[in-house]
Amino acid sequence: MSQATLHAVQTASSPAVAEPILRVNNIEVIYDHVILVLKGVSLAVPEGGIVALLGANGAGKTTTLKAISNLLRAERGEVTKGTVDYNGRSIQNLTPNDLVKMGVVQVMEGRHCFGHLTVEENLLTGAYTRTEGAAAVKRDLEMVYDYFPRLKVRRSSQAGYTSGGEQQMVAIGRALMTKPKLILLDEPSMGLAPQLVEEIFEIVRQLNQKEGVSFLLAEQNTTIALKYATFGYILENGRVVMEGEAQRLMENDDVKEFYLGLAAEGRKSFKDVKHYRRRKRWL
Amino acid sequence: MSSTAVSAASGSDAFTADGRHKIGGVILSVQNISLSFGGVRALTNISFDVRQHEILAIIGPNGAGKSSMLNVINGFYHPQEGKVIHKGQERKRMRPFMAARAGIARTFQNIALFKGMSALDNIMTGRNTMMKSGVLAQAFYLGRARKEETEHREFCEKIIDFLEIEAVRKTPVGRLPYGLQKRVELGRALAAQPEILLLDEPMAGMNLEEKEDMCRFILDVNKEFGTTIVLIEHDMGVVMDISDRVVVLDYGRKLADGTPDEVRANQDVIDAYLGGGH
Amino acid sequence: MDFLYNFFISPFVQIADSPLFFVEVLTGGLLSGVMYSLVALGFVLIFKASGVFNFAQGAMVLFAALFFAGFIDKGVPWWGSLILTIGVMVLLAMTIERVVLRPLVNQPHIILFMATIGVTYFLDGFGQTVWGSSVRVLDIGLPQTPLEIGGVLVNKFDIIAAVVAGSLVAVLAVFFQKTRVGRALRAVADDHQAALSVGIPLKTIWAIVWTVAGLVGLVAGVMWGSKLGVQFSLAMVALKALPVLILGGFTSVPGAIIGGLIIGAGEKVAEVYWADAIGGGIEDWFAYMLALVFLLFRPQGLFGDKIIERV
Amino acid sequence: AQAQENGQFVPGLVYRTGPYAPGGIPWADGFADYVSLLNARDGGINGVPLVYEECDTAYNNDKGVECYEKLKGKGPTGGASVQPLSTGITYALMDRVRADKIPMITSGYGRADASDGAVFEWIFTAPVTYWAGADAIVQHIEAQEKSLKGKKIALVYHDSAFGKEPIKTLQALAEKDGFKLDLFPVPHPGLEQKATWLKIGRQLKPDWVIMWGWGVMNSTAIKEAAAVGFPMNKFVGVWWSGSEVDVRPAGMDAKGYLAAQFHGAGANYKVHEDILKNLYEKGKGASDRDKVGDILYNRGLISAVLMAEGIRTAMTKYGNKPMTGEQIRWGLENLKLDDAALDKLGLKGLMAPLQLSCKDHEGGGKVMIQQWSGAAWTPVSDWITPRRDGFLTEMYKESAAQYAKEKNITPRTCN
Amino acid sequence: MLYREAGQFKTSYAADQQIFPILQDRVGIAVIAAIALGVLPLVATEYLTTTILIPFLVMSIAAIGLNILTGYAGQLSLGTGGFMATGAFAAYKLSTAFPDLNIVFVFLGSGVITAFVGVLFGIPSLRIKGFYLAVATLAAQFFLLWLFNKVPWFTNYSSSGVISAPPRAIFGDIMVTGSSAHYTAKYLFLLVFVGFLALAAKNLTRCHLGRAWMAIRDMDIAAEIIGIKPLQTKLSAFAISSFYCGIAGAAWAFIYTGSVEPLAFSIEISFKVLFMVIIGGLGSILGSFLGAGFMVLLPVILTNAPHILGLNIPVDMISHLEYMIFGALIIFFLIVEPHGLARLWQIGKEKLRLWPFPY
Ligand SMILES: Nc1ncnc2c1ncn2[C@@H]1O[C@H](COP(=O)(O)OP(=O)(O)OP(=O)(O)O)[C@@H](O)[C@H]1O
Ligand SMILES: Nc1ncnc2c1ncn2[C@@H]1O[C@H](COP(=O)(O)OP(=O)(O)OP(=O)(O)O)[C@@H](O)[C@H]1O
Ligand SMILES: [Mg+2]
Ligand SMILES: [Mg+2]
Repeated sequence: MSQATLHAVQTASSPAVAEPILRVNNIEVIYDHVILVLKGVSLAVPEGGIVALLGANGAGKTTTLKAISNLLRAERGEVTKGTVDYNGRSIQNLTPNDLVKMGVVQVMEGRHCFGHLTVEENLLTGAYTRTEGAAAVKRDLEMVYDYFPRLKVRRSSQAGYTSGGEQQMVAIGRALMTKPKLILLDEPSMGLAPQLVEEIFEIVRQLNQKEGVSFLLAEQNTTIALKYATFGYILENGRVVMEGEAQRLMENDDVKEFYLGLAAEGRKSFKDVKHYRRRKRWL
Repeated sequence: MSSTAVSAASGSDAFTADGRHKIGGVILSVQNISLSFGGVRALTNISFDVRQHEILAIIGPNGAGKSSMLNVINGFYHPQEGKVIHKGQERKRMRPFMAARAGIARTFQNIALFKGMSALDNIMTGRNTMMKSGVLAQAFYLGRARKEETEHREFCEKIIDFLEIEAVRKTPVGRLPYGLQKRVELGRALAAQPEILLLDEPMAGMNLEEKEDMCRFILDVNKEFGTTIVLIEHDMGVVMDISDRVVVLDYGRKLADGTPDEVRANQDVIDAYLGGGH
Repeated sequence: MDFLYNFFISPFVQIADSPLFFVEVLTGGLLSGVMYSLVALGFVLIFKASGVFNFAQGAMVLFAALFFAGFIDKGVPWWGSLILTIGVMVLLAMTIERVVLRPLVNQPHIILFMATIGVTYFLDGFGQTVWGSSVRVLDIGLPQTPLEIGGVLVNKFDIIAAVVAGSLVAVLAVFFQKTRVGRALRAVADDHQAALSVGIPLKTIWAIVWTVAGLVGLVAGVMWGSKLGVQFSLAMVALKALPVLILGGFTSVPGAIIGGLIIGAGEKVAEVYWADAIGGGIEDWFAYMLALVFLLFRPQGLFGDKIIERV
Repeated sequence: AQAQENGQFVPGLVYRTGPYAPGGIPWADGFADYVSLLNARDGGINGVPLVYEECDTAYNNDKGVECYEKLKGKGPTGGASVQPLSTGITYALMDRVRADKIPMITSGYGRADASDGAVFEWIFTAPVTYWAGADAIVQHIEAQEKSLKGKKIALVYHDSAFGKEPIKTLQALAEKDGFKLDLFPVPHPGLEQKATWLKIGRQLKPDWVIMWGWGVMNSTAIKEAAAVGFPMNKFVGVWWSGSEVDVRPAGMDAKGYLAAQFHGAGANYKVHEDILKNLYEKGKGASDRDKVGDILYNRGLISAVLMAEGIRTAMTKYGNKPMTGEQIRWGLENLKLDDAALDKLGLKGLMAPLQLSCKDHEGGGKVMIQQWSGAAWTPVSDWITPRRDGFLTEMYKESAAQYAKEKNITPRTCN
Repeated sequence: MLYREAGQFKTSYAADQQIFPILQDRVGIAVIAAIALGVLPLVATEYLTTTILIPFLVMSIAAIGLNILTGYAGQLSLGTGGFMATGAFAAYKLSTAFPDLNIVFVFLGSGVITAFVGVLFGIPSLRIKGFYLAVATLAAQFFLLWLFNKVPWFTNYSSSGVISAPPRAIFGDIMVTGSSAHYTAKYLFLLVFVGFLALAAKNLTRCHLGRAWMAIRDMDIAAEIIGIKPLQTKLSAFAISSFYCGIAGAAWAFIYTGSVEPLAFSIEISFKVLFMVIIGGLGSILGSFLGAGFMVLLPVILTNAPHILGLNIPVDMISHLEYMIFGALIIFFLIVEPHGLARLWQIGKEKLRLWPFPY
């Protein structure tokens, strides 16, 4: 990647210098008034960067993303502390609609397609906030179809009846249709065939480099996430326990062992993993 | 529990060296299944066998028809052509609950837990088919009902320990993170003590560590109870490591069928599915 | 035996020896069915656009009619009252969105359904507090006189109603299927959260739908109002619309009309020819039974979206 | 406050809301106005002020019960007489008033056989019952048609306890006078009657239609009748189907429509003068000035009169203080409203004379037929006396006896 | 930390499977029972008993019934009124046909009869779902009412179509129905009934039948795939739910109003009960009571409030306001806690557990 972005990354971790496109400051999230989930998460996404958000199940990745895109309220959750700034401006009390207009869009975990709409209609709903007129929308639609030829085949069938992976593609394509500047990707690789996973991350890279779209992606597939990301945060039940540039993280032994499965003696077969290895926690 | 496994293993010739049940004869075979929805041909003339005690993986690109295949096996989809032969007898248009009662349990790709219920209750429902006490007995929690409840509760607790979800026993599953939900779902399937266990992408959305645990569970189940396992998974690492045989589907067709190594070597499979990465 | 005769033979005998009367009953039924459709349309709109079964539709019909008639009684010319009432309905829609729907976003449908029942109560109370509970005669000069066409007696008024309903349906159907907003509406119905996530502004969307539903309610209110006089009972026409709704399908605009026709004709014919066999006053439940029978064959109603069953 | 303690408490179970409010409101106004008149003009009854409290039943049975329970305890002597203004509520209260010893006056509604005071000790049906009404209507029709032999009469009725009341009588009469009776139930609320009227107007084509309707059902029926071209002057409604609110929404269609009444229409009676003078001049009226004298208003007024005169009569025996339920019952059973008395009350011509007794809780009230001119109700018959002796009274007895058996009540002996 | 489970360890699953595993809850229940049985009968006036307590109990039964069907089995129903009517008329026929049949059995019998009717109208539920089913159940509502209205046999050929409760006694001489029955006797009789029914419901919902219902409710396809028979389960829900509604109807006719015509069980009742269930909390027995309490009390309070406050508002205005406030409150509660009063109570408890810490 270019020097410029690399520089951005380094500063991202150390605040106050050149403002990143997204800055999350020590936020705390509570569900149902009682369940405390995020206990002060801070992170930053540099302009044109790809930042990975890693962590076990229940660490709070999805919650973090929803806190940013303001989808929490719909889950009876609320941000009780901290701030979220986009381009240096607080976005906590904007509606998701405003955010999308400003170029922040989330791809929700677990698809959430509009079951009764056809695949194509699903994609078109993504263009709801667009104003450049039909032509531009049409072009992007074609773009999405290039990315996911499979969708073109199924374009006229109801999304509710498409396969898991197809739905995942629809969800991502739908987000792309909003012409975003910052995409919050929640588990993009989930349920996708290997080569498709590669493709998706290739798409991410393309958008990032060609169109300068920034990404914050919550991903379980650490290997590939770190391969494409410039910077990474690791979440453990509601706290950031580790952060750093992708390469550095990849070199970190703990990460190697617990997230990449590369123990000293190299990758070992799932068959041989000894049972229920107690996790080493950073707290 | 591995200890018991070992003791089970020792001596008897029904077991392999590492204490697994020896792979036996064909327990379920699908023959020339064709399934289509309106225009979409989800499956065309698919045949393969599932052998007792084996771990069979089904892989293939998205939309290849893997989940549909499982749906056919447990009677949720009714193929236009072909038949499913379970334990030597052909199954005519059967309803899903019959499959369940015949010992075929499964988990789902898009988690299908009972959102309003606690993890424990979800797992208990897995044993509903075995509970017999009548309405009145239940209404006044008389002997039989009480006895049943406690017995089955104990079994479910075993599973809960096994899957390490004691902590969230009483939590409504809706609130659990994705990964744990997948585990609870597995628990629900196990509770039925099935002969055949169909798993649809059990490790989707898990990080490595959790995948390792999940593999462990699957292997242990197979070892412990000799449960036959049919598994859909996109993580080649997992598939190649833990499965005895692999069936590869590609847009409704069967591409290949063999041991992991054979499949890995198969050029069509590489082109259609594995891609450069592997 | 006697029953069997009354049930299986005599109705057809009757039809046979005065076919003209049968035609009359049929047309009468079809036309009054259209009046139901007018109300059913309101339900369809909101269900289709937010998955909410808006119980308040009946109340909205009464509410709109009350205000319209009220203004006229106050001496405002009818077009003036119309404008004012439209204003009121818009206001109402926005209030409902702000006070009821927004806080309940992404809640299960039954909860929203419940909330609309709350709205119903409120509107019933509010409308009557403002305008009182006594009957208001609403005469916007629609002709009431019966006329004979080839020996068949039909009511001018009903024909007008039919035309109105027909055109409403045409417009709305296009709106939903073809326009961008229409698509967004259907998306919202499927998944509030996802709709939010792609930037569909529920706020405006809902305000729009409820306004439109309110206006449809107004039309229905005026029609029914000038038929019965504007009074509390108007709210009850909703009950007549429900079977129409399920028969046509909650999500189908044209379904509302077809459903209305089937129900209307069916219940009238039944009441006239089968009442002797099973006793009169069967209209009430017959409509529902009829709908039920159809549902057994098409659980989503004649034209409703298929209920997606997938694992 | 003074009044509160030692006044006569008067409970008012009315309905100014709900689907039947349009009919309930004028009745309630009439009742309220007469009570206020007594207070304003004569300072109550023999100096005992009346303390009136309304409770809204919305014409709904359990709400009615709740109202009754709420009001029956108030005042020094409790709600010592009650008028539920709904046949449904009447039924719901029947047991309770017996237990509570509170007379229940059901003027022109409720249960006809309750006229048999021997069994229904606590219920008063004065001045007329539905059965009497039905008989009177048939008498009128007979008068028009000379003979009823082979005539076709249709009954369109509200499919409820109220609507079913006349059926028995009409069937008996059909038997007796040899006319053919067809029944057309209309389910509540009665918005939809096309089928019914197509059948009546285009197929059956009866000589007369009698209607036992209430609420929106009435105006709808009249409209539909007109729509199938049924002649209005062959269409008679019971008194609950014969008020302004029923005919006005139907517009000119209703011109010529007939209705049976047990009291006159219009505000040109002495009592109305007083009401206007003592209340409306001072802006204390319950209703709009121009609604005074409406059919239902007058009915409410008359119901109030019956109660008031019952109390007045009771005081002649028990002295001028608030009366208890039992005392009022005595009063009612000894109530005698002859022309002189009516004249004194300024009701001359508004209602027919009547006299109650232990046996007879109906009191021989009369019925007249009125016609809607498009603007007002005008009498088209003089007072008709229902054929009680030898006919209705027998039916009352019979039916009452059965009730007594069911409830194992032993009828008292009147003498 | 007033309310805490901590420290109350369960040594056996049996112990953990008690209805109220937590001590504080058990105490609470005991206290409530004591008040209901011991205190209220002594202090409650006739007005209080007949217009609040009794209807509250009756409606609670109905609410439990509907909650089983809608809250637990997820089958939305608007036929409650019809089923209650069935119960009422069944009870009437039973008690008049067999005059010396004990009233307890009359009630149970009417429940059973209603259960059958319920099953009949439940059959479509196999195919029809959600609001479609709800509207379809209206068919039951209207048809049943019409039936009782039309067929004179049900009312023993009373000309008016109104039935009134024959006087019946328990333990030989304690009148519990009819005009001569004392209101306290009625109340206690009903209370005991409710107690048993509630207990039974609670038990059912936590045994395998209950789990089957909930499974169907939450995801019927998945439920079927893991071996739960949809039709059986749904019908059982309809049967038991109707059983409760039937008894509620009988109690309504025999103990509350004393006489009914079919119209008394009109669609309004169906909705009322539905509110109770939703306001109280779907899938919660406690909720059924809370909901019933809310729905019975609120109107009474609202109608009497002006008097209490010494305001002099005309009755029509009062009941219009009543409507408005009532509607507003429903919405308000739904917004505060969509899962109903029961859930509110639960959250309250959780807060108590954390108290004095916010979370
Ligand atoms: N709607 C909710 N109500 C209550 N608790 C919730 C809710 N959603 C999530 N949680 C809790 O918040 C915690 C974090 O959940 P979250 O989904 O953010 O984790 P995650 O990192 O996305 O896990 P996964 O990788 O499985 O998606 C979990 O422990 C979960 O129990
Ligand atoms: N009920 C249905 N109606 C219509 N089409 C269906 C239905 N079920 C599956 N399909 C289609 O059949 C094809 C196979 O679907 P299936 O879910 O089996 O794919 P899959 O192999 O599971 O893919 P993935 O790995 O993404 O889950 C897909 O194209 C899907 O759109
Ligand atoms: Mg997540
Ligand atoms: Mg799949």
